[in-house]
Amino acid sequence: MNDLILLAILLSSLLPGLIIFTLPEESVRLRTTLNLTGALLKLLLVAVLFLRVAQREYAELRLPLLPDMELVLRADALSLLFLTLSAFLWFLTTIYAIGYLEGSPHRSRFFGFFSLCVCATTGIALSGDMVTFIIFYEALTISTYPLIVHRGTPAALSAGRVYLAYTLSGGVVLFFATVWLRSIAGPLDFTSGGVVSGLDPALYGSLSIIFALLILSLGVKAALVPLHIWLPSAMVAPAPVSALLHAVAVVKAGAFGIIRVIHDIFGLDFSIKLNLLFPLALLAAFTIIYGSIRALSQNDLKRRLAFSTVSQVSYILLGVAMATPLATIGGMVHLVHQGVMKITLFFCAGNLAETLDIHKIDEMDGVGRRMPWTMTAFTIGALGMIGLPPLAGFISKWYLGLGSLAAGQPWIIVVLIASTLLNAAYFLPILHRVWFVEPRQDWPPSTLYSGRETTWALLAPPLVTAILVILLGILAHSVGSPLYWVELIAAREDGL
Amino acid sequence: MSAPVTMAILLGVPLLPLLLVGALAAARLRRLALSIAPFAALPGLVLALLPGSETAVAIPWLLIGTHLGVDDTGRIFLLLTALLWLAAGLYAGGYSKNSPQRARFWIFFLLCMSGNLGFTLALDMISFYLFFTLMSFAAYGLIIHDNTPFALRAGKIYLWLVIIGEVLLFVALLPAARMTDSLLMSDVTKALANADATSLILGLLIVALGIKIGIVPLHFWLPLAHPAAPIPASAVLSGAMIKAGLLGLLRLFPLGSTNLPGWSATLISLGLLMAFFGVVMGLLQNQPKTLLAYSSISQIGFPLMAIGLGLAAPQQWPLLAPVVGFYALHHGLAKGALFLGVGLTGHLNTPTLMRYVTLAGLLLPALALSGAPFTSGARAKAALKPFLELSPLLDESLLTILLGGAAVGTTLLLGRLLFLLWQQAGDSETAGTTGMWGGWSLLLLMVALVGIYPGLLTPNAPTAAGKWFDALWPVTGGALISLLGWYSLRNRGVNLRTKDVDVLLEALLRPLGKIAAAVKLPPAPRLPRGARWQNLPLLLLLRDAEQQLRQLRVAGVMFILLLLALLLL
Amino acid sequence: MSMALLYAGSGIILFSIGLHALLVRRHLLRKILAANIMGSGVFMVFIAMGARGDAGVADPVPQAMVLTGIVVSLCFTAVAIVLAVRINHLTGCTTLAIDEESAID
Amino acid sequence: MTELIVHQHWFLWMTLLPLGAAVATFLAPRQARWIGFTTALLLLLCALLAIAAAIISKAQTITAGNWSTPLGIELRADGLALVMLAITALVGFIVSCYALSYFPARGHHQSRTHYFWPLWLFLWGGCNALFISADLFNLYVTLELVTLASVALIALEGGKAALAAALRYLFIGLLGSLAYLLGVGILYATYATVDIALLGDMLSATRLNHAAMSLMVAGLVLKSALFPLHFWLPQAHAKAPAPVSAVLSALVIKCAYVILLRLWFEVFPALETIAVGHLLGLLGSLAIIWGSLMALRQERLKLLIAYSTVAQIGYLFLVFPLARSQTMAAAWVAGVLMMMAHACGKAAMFMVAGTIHHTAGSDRISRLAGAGGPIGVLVVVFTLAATTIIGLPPSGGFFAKWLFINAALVTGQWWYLPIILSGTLLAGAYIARVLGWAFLDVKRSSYPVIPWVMKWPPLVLSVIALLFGLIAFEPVQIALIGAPVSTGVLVELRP
Repeated sequence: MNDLILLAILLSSLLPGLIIFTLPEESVRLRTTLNLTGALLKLLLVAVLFLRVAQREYAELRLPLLPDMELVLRADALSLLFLTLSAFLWFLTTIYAIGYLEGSPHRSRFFGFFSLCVCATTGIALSGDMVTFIIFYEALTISTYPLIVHRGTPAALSAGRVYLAYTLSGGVVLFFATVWLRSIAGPLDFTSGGVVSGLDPALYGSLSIIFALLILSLGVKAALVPLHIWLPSAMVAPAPVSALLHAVAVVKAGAFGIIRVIHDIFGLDFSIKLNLLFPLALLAAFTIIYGSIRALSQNDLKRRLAFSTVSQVSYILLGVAMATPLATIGGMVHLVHQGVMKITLFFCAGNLAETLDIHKIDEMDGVGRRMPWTMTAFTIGALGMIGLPPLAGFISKWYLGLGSLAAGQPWIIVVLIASTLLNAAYFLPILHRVWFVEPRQDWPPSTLYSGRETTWALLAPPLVTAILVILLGILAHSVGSPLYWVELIAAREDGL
Repeated sequence: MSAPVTMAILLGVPLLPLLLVGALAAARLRRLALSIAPFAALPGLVLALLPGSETAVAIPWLLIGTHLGVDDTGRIFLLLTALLWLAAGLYAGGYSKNSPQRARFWIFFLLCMSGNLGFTLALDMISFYLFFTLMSFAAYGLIIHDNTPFALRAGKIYLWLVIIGEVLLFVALLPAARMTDSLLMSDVTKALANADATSLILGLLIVALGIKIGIVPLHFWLPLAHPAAPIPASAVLSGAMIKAGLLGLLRLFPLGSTNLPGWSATLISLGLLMAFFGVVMGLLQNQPKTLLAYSSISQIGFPLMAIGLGLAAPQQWPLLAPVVGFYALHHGLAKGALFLGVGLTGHLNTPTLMRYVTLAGLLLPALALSGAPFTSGARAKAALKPFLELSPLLDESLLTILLGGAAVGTTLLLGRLLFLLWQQAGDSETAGTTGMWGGWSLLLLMVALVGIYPGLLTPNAPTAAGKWFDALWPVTGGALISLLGWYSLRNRGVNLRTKDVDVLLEALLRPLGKIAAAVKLPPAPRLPRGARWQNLPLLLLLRDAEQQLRQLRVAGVMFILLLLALLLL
Repeated sequence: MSMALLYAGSGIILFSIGLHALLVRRHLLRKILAANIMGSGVFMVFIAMGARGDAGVADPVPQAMVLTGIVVSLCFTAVAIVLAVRINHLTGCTTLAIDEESAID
Repeated sequence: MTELIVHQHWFLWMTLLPLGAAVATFLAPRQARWIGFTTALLLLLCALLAIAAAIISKAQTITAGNWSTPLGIELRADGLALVMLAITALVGFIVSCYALSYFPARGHHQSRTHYFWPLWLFLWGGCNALFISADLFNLYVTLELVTLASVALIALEGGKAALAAALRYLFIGLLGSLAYLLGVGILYATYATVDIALLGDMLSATRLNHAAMSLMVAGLVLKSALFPLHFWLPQAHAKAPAPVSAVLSALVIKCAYVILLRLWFEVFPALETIAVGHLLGLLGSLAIIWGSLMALRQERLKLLIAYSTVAQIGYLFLVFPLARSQTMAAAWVAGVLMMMAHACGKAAMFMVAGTIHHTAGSDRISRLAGAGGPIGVLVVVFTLAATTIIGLPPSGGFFAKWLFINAALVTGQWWYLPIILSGTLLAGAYIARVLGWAFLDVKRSSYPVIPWVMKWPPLVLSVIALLFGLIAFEPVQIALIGAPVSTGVLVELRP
């Protein structure tokens, strides 16, 4: 009965979204209240669920869809990892978005779809079988589109078109692969150890094909090269969108799906037996390097960040593909860490754009003096991305490194090194500009009464996430930290 | 001491500077923070001087499980580091009074300090790596603080070397951590003693830490960075941070547990190379601070050699370790004093008492470095001598001579330094503030003390004074030559020009950069614009076909065809 | 029985004739007539069905059906004529040509 | 209470009520609007009760005018009939609400209002009668009723194009139904009955039966506008007034298709129809691709939607090749799901198009540019409805496609997979075109305010269309009552 909490979590962002659609543009206060209550409520519910699952007490909810097909909502450790991340970051991003879009048109539309996106993301986190996963996965695709084209400029529209073209094609392939798998293997509930291992060896061939199809289709959202094209072009979206959706929701949905497929559908051992994982590792490695190299040559800040996302998300896949407990820990924990770090960076980029109308990197000279706090947050995020201790990124990298040694694949360390160097090469110059280069023109002084660099709504979220980046690293081993949580998962799944 | 207290103290040492950084960031607290900042290193000093030999504490919730503590090796480095940062802090308090980017300077200064102090306390690899990183990156801010093109170039080169060092250290630590499931460095050294990956790990470590230490040919950032940085910064850079690299070696090398003749030979030869290379290059410099940087390279060669000896004779290491520590202490203090002194040479051409005080103040550390009798330098050398016979590389007598030669070189070098300072005194900045004097005199005092009572600060320091004329001849020899040189060159300004590895490297890298710039990545493929879809030829074709289909009789034909098909099937 | 077949056969023929005319003739009135001829063809087939079973007693069901069918086709004819007249009023021409040539978009 | 529910023949009322109301509205045109609306409301109620009755007891049959079969008229409400009645009631109710303000009480289009209600109720009654009639001749008559009503409704607009479209539709209808009737005749010649159940039992695979089947199938294919015989549909649906196009696309097409479904699964299972199935499958595949491509290049919203209907009909015809022994249920259910989902979605889309035409004066897609403010909700409706057309979860279209693909995999007819998938992508493309315009940010002259009945009822329908997959369980269960298929719905492929 109390498993209705799963439904409640979904509704906590669905209902506000639907109501907001009907609100007139002017009713700012009501809309803001709705947003924040929804976000807070969700945070609360997730916290409750978190505690329950921490005591090995899973919640599950099944609704019949068709004869012998069900909608399964389930909360296990892995889903909680993603759920907590998105719920928390949604809260921050909502605050940020309220500040960011102040006085811009179509806000009801924006926040409506924004809430729908989050609902879809939570749904993805909570989905307990492949059908449910696809339902929410596609829902996310659709509800993201309006946010990408929100500005309504031709550029935005063509970006939206590219986005739809890629994600819909991916979705179709995913759909097909799933039906195929379903018709081979029966119900596709996410069960650790997988559901296909018992099948007749005659099917292994088609199973491998299905695996490839699943990975590729999910790889569209996870921005695996060469399926990543949509991500950089989607950067025309307003900053909060880029922040939440392209640092957390969408790309993570892909990565999360891949984790689910490998761990809970095919099962780690089975995937190893069919040696399906090595190609994925190679692809992920290539993506890591390629994304970083492309990022080097971008002058548009958000595009550079986007390419950095391309490369960083593949850390998760790399970790999962190495299939050793340590590496898996590294990958899964990066799911959280990368999200927090990248959202910080996007928040800061948004602040620059919103406050000083800075979009290009070569306009950033000496901006550290005008917006010290924002830029401090940015610096922390960037250093975290490079993977310096004690920041979050280091923890992931450390475990990935250990995992690669455990897996007996030292070449992955070379990839890590290369990406670290490249990360440094595209982040440090920005930091140098920001802090040490004399500003070209003096910035318009703060228009705020308090003389603060920008409004609290814009300033607080990046600061919070930046602090979180530090804490995630420093307190990595304390109870309830993502690392701790992920170690639980790994211990449970792989009999660590 | 009870554990919580110990933890508080151990954490407090690196934490205090960080807190001050925070305070600096907040406009309200800035004034207060600035007034405290110079003394930020005091807790470290206190901790170093506290009685009670071994204090260590495990902090599981921090990072992936942290161990901080003070052991015999750590203590002496902590002492040195704290002293230098305190002196430099005092000095900087006066030095940076009217510089534009004052807050920024202090932020990086404090960050670097925190890193450096913490580094000496770290007992597990993660925190070790953490403080190493903090120190290295913060130093960048100090190096390019003046924003001159020279500083920027130095900073760039430094930063790249730092990143490479970081990465290599990371790669070295990974397998180490994998071999021993503990993160404690003491365990790692044990494991390293007999592991198949040992030589790989040691190689990586030598490169990674060698960059800090300035092992030739990785040294080339030192002569760029030290002059570029503001004086107090360069004092700690070459006084304390170089020693951090040394400490790294001491912590991670399997010293005293196994016999690695190969690595021993490598280190000894590297040490010797550095000793002479530093001297030769130094002699060719016109900038006092550059010269001092090279002298650091040459000086650090000796402790490196000592470590090499230790690798050859594990059983002797317990005796040798204090020597290395003492060497580091001695050189750190002396070099720090010299650097700070450089900032006060304005007084050399003021015809007052100050002139002679300054001169004396410069002479004392100079003599100490060149190992004149009754100075810390002489004690250090004397302490090292008995171990020379352990060397697997060259035999003792040869080594002794070589060391003597190096000592002569050092004396020469310092002679030239004084000459340069005297020469350039005119155009160097004028009177220092009390803060600057305070910092400097603190260091001078320490240099003197360590020379006279070596055991005062460090209980188990080598006390062997050695025969005084052993120490005397190189100094006098060097002094004489340099006097001659000075006399012969006194009335024409010598202008020497040198190139170092950096120039070579840049020459090598330039074409690479060109290639990288030349490589054009393919643009992302674009999809056809929706507006144009309805004009795709295929669709136009379909449009006409559709028109045909809409003729009633065509449709009728279709219907009949369908009917026939159905009938025939 | 052969009689029935004859009816049925001629019914089919009528159907085909009607079909041909419906498709080929342009004039609306002809089309309508053609439709009616088709209908009659079908009805003839039904009538032929009626001649089943034992001697002389016709099966009533087909006749009922034909009656219904005739009513239906009557309605259709009426509506069709109304539409045709309206079209003629509006366009002055008696074919569907205008519509066929008009572009789809 | 339950007694009452069970023993009332609600579905009978559902045919009589609208016919009666049609007459009433015709006689009292002034009261047409509220009479029509009340009837719609009552019909919705009846549908719910009928379903309730069916859930309690199984399928029920009655004979009207107490003649016994074969002479009497037998009415039977099996699962398929019930769900079709229900979906018709739902769509019909929404359309009626919409029509209330689309055809205003007064104004110079008053006559249209007066004619709309009788015709529409007539049509509705015809549909309901068709769904529940259990013999082939009855099906013919009801089909003709429906066709006649739709012809008149198409002509309602009064323009020459509309009249031409109507007349053309009439001819097509006649051709189709006569072919069908001929087939019925042939069957009757052999078996002296037209009762579906009886025929299904007696029928054997003879040339003659095959000929009859061919005639009937051909006629129905023509009426349900399968490619290449879809030529009449776009004009007819685009020229008609919005509520009418909604009804035509959502329901009228389905009437012919339902008959086809009954023939295929209940009358002709004995025949060797694999080849015919393949032919229909081929035409269906062509329809999917052709319709989608044509939709892709339309400039007018209504035409775009009409062509998308052509494509969707293609999916419906995939049922016939895919329904093999073990995938019988899968294909059948897929077809039924597709019908219901498409009914909801398409009706909503046409109403949106109508509203835009109504308020913006033209239904050019470019008119959507910068559709914020008053018509923002229209865009939302359109999007939601589009999900089922594209086949995105959780719409009914999604699960229908799921079942199709499943059946195709199990029966090894893999060549339908690329068709279905590319159809999905093309649908996504033409929907995206519309949305692209809608999100384009331009300063536009503001729309006149849209009456709420033109906004919210379509929204309800589109939401149902979107969520149909989630609520599909019950409808499918009901549809399976007395269904001619007995296998499991989701089939598994075993080597």
